[in-house]
Amino acid sequence: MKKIINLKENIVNDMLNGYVKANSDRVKFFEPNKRLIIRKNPKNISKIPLLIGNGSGHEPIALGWIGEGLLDANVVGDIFSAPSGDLILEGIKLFKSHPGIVLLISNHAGDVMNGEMAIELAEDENINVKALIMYDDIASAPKGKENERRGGAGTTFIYKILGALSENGENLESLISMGKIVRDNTRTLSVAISPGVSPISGKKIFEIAEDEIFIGMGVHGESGYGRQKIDNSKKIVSTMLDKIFDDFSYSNGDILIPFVNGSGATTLMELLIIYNDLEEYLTKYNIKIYKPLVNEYITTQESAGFSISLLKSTEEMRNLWSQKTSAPYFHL
Amino acid sequence: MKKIINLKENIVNDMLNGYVKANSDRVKFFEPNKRLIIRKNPKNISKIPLLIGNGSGHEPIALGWIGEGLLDANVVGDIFSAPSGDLILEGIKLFKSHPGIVLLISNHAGDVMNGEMAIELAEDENINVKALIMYDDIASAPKGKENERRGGAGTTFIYKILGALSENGENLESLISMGKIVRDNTRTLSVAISPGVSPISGKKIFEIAEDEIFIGMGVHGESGYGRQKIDNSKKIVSTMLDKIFDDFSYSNGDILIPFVNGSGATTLMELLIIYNDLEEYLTKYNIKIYKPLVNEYITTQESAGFSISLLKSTEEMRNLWSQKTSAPYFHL
Amino acid sequence: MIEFHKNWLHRSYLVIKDKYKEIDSLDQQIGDGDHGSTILRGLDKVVNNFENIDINNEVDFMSEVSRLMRISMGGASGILMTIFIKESTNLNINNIHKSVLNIFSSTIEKIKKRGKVNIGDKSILDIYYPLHVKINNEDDFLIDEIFSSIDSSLQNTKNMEAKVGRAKFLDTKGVGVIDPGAFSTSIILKEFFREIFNEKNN
Amino acid sequence: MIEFHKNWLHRSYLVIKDKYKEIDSLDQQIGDGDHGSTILRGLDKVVNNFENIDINNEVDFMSEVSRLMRISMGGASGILMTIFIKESTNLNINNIHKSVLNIFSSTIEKIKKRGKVNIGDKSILDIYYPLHVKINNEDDFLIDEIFSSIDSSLQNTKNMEAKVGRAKFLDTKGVGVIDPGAFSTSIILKEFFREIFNEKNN
Ligand SMILES: Nc1ncnc2c1ncn2[C@@H]1O[C@H](COP(=O)(O)OP(=O)(O)O)[C@@H](O)[C@H]1O
Ligand SMILES: Nc1ncnc2c1ncn2[C@@H]1O[C@H](COP(=O)(O)OP(=O)(O)O)[C@@H](O)[C@H]1O
Ligand SMILES: [Mg+2]
Ligand SMILES: [Mg+2]
Ligand SMILES: [Mg+2]
Ligand SMILES: [Mg+2]
Repeated sequence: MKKIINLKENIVNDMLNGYVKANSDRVKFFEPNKRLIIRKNPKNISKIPLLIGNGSGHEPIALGWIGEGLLDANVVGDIFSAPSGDLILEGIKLFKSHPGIVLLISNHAGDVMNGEMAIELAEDENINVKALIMYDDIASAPKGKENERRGGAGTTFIYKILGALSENGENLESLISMGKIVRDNTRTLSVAISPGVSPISGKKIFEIAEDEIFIGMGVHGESGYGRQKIDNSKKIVSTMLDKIFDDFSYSNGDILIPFVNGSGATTLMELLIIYNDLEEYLTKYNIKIYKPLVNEYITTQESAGFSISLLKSTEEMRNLWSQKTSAPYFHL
Repeated sequence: MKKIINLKENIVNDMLNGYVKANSDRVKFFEPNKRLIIRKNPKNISKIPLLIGNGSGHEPIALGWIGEGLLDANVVGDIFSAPSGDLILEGIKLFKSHPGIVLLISNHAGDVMNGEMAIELAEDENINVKALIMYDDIASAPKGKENERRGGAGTTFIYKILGALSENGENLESLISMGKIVRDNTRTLSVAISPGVSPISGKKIFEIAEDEIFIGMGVHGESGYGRQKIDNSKKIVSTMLDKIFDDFSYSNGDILIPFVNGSGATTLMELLIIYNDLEEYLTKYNIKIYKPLVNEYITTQESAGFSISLLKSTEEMRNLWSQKTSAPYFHL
Repeated sequence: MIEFHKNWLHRSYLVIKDKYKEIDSLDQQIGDGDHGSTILRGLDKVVNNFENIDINNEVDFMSEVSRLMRISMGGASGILMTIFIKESTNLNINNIHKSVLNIFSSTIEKIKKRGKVNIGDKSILDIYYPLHVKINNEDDFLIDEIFSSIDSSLQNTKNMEAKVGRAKFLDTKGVGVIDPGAFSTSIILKEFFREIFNEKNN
Repeated sequence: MIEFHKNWLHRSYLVIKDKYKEIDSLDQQIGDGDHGSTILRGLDKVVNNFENIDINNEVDFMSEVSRLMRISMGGASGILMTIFIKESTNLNINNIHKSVLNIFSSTIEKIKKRGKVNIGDKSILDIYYPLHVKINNEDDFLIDEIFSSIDSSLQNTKNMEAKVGRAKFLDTKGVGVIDPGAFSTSIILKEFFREIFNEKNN
């Protein structure tokens, strides 16, 4: 396996140490728990903190998003596996003097089980924490069963918008309700091109032929719409957008925030070409665009592939989207 | 070739269109020249603009660095090839009413030839432009022949520091002289792990065995110190730093700015592990660290590999380094 | 009874240590290739730290043991596989049959709820459930019968289509491969019963 | 004389179009695999745009032609290979021998200076220079001799070690492979002389 690491058992710890050292002006460990990373300058006690637990191996999400105007804490699990509810509980307890807490949960089985466990334990301790389950990946469940869909790159809109809103002093109920509105207006579809290597098994994360791509594959190789021959960017983008447009009805004059996320090895050159085709498609439908995001944010090691996420936005969402954040790895 | 593009001949144009669309709040084409990208809000006429011409295929550099406090213009060449001096001249002429102009040139044959040609033509038109040749890669020429070295990732320090300094209103001579000081205090060494694919030839950019890495390889596959068996991060980092420490003498209490650059497919997880080992090494020598940069900035398509750059900094450099910029793809 | 649990987990640890690569390779075929390492990491964390767990009460001791295992394992398997570990403190050596039935029924109930999983979904439940049925149907139990029930349940997972876990996302739904979680569960349960028989015979 | 240049470049374009893949494949062995496409792109840009270049003065016309070629080619080869194109306007059909010598000597001088390159460095210079020497040594020139001189110079680049261009960074220094820039230059020069002989014979 061609990865530059030290002991396999220490991958996550070594990475977190590097992250906290490299960004020591903005983040720190909640000592002695080296799997719980928090803001260096904590949020005002009157405001609602936002936290999430997630498996690692998908950097920069979510540790890179800790900062003013974004996340308050990240509980980091091992490679591709959710941190245990016990650890998430530690994160929650850290904020128990705040008037409320939002626990974000991306809709993947392990994350949900552990998140729910943490919430139950916190409720036993009378902590006012609410979970928001995030989902957006249209390939993972059909229209009508939105709440069975996986959390994909479009969850980014929730993180960022709630992060800004909570920084602005909004209360727990408003945050959860805004989170649900953002979720309901987000759609994501992804494409896998070639597999990265699991740092644990040393094997390819999925298999895909030299002349094929896989539309709708999840970040851990979960299946979606299926394989097809590779094609040019314009065709792939329009196939994907056709599917998204089948799933959600957009109208003339809607203002969308597009997010083109690279999954690891796909070059920025390609992501920009894809973005060019995406904007052309949207423009054809008279759809307006607000501050798109084009880069690698939710990766699966060195997998090649990308996803397109669209948020149908309100003015409030747009303002929150572009509100400043100090997170080390989130940049509009 | 598994890249998501449209016509091969249009790769660069499509990418630039995507880039300018995605960042239309901050950058634009200098119409009708679609290879010359400039700031949307141009620099004050009293200040010294900074520009560079470079081959594409290495994104986000340099187009991603156009913005307040960084570059004023980027002349974009085809994949891996410098733009012609004629185009660079167009970029220079754009700023002829300013009291002076800095043309940054990374020390690679094509860039130097075309940059020098542009400078000669501009001088013929009595434009006050000065070139600053940038080099830092210790593997490409021995100590004593520093000016024969290639421009590597450490040139980033020059871009950023001069970008901030010129925004602060400094004159041409001071910019050039600061640029030289930064250059003289920068050292870079890189490692290639596995090759990306040229979008032109569809072939691997270089060859390297499954159990080997290549220390000192240049961004286009240029040879350096040579191949060796792959090892763990700690050992590779210390081998690299030993070589850098042989080349430059650092002292107790020096404050360095480290930059760990990923060349495309190397994960942020790995870059952070590498950074952790790097900081440990420096700390052993009682060296202090200021705001490191850890991410992918100078890539060669989906090549795996990374470089370590160190700038021995003064207080002024540190302030300039952390001064804010609006560039879409530069983020401390 | 703390000794009972220590012995049981220690034996389980030794067997898993011997077989974790085999389990990883099952998970490589239908998951992300880490289940053997994950369960080994969980057991290692507790077994080699027993002396540092300064708790004398059996229930609290095992609650801490399962917490530590859960934390070091993480994921779905961490939370689901430690349910039995914690429930096991309900073992009453004077009323083995009844207490084991209780342990199994509450374990199964909790796994179903937390894991949103059913019988036949190709998971650890497909070891617990048939064994529970078997024990329920008999007045006493013989170790050989328990073991052969576990073995056949494990083999049965091979042809199930996964409806939970990563295998559910495969085109094949994991058919043809033994469920890795079921494999490690089978080991832990065998060692559990072995320890019960040891206790009885002492 | 604009017609002379148009004919010459058009013929060169046709030959390169026929051979650019062969040239790319040389560059794939010792460079980044694009030289054939690059020179084709440059020639295509001008040859298929002659009608749009609204300049009647020969020198200005060719200066624009070389500017367009340089822009569309970019890199080291764009700047170096258009030097001859521009110098070629010094051709005097009434004094071919002397004017060709002048064109070659100033081309060579400019390439050396801009390219920081010497004879034997495995580059386009290794076509221009031997040909210049040959022409200089003779009073008149025969097309067959010119062509065979070019061909043998091209073959000679095969065993040179590259000291410029990407091949210089290879472990092999490109030894064993014909220099791609020299190959395309050989084509352009042959067509240049072919056109001269055509002119003379008209
Ligand atoms: N929802 C579930 N219910 C019951 N068992 C499950 C569930 N999800 C996963 N498992 C069990 O977990 C095993 C995989 O464990 P492991 O590889 O450690 O976790 P991960 O899938 O996170 O890598 C599966 O073989 C299965 O037995
Ligand atoms: N410094 C130089 N002097 C003379 N010729 C050069 C020099 N550098 C490159 N060349 C020529 O350019 C050719 C390669 O051209 P091309 O592939 O178009 O450029 P690039 O190397 O930028 O891809 C080489 O084969 C060589 O003949
Ligand atoms: Mg796992
Ligand atoms: Mg090239
Ligand atoms: Mg697994
Ligand atoms: Mg080339």
